[in-house]
Amino acid sequence: MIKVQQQDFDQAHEYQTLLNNTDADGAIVTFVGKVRNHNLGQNVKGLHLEHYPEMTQKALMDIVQQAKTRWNLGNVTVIHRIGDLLIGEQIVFIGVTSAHRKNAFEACEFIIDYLKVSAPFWKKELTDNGEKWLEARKSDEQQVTKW
Amino acid sequence: MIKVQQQDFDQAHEYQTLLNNTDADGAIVTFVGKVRNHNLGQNVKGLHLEHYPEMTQKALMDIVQQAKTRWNLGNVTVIHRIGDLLIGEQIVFIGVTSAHRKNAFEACEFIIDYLKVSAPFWKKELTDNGEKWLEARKSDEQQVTKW
Amino acid sequence: MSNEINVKFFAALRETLNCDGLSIPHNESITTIADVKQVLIANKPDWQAPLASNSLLMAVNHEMVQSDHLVKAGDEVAFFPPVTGG
Amino acid sequence: MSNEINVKFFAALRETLNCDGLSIPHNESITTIADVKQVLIANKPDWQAPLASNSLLMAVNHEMVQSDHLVKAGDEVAFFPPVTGG
Repeated sequence: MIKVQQQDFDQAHEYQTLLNNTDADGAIVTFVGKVRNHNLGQNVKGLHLEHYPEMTQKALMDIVQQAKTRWNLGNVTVIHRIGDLLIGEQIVFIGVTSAHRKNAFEACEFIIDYLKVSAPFWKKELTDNGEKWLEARKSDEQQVTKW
Repeated sequence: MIKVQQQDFDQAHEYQTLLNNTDADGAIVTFVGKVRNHNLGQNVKGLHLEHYPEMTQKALMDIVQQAKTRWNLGNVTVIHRIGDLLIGEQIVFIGVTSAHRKNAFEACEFIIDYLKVSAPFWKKELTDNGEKWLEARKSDEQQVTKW
Repeated sequence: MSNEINVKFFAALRETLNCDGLSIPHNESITTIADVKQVLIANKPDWQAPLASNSLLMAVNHEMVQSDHLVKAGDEVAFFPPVTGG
Repeated sequence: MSNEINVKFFAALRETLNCDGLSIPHNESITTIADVKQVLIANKPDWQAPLASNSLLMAVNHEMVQSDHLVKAGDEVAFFPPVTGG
């Protein structure tokens, strides 16, 4: 299940949904990313998340499809929020079930790693010194080379 | 927080507890292991989980301490159940928060990997052919060599 | 079918160009996404620098591509900075 | 302080030996955990095979150790099969 939405999500609800029909799966791995209170030393008050509406869903589906091709997975959920977010708010949820834990861990990390470099989202930070588009991180580009 | 208990745990509650005082942490990774409906081809009806009561808590604390030494982490929760468990029931919860996702993923997987080979728990399976102690898996021993 | 190419800009690039998007007529001189860039720069010379950035990403019909990717009439071509979601 | 060594068995080994645990008196011939094993086998010869298993794990005072680990009076020594939790 893939959702791109402005409203917040409920981790507990998404976790329960992820478990539907997973009797054969012994492992559930989830990742939640949220807005931190600091970035590169500047105080962050919040974020604005822009996206490319016609492309976003497709980009996320492609990443999930790749993960399902590489690993034997049960259910996969990806939720990404857009719009204005305050400190501490949730940005993204990735949930993966699998028969074995190694598959679940790898697929979950693979999905967030690729989302970071190939899904059309852009963060603008609101700091004490005004608004600023976030620069892409070299470490995110390096991270995907491991897959 | 480390708990060894007979009763079930609530993922939603544990997730919320894990988030306490984590404003500086942008990443939350959780792992839940549950009883699968199959193992090596035999139908499993349930499990009995034995442990070494005086040693268990200490063994889990040692693993968490190692993880905290290797990675910069926020909160860590480990819950492991003991006693009789039915198919689909939760066995173990690992939750880790960190400023960065790579640390959270690695520490969470490290903890469950080491738990699998060094925490004094033993599973006895109840199958259609009677009770049977589970054999340790070579793959679990190999998995820890990566750390 | 449309005889145009629909061009879109996002995030910091959208703000720099002060433009969400525009349409350009397709003609025989436009074969690749690099040609689309040339037409845009011919129309607005001060777009040269922002569109020349090495880190610029490109998508055709909602799929990421390289600048030698072929384009045809009716395509949606997007330019944007490196993504920063998640 | 106790002059004994407290021995415990778990899981499949406990069932094979049909014994949760027992105490043995400490004496000068007992230096390592391997010596503890020898005393147990001297008392119960049919424990030889189960205690000889290469995969057997050992703990002294709730910490995993190798069979050359030193033991002293008052220690708790545990033998058990490879763990299978998680």
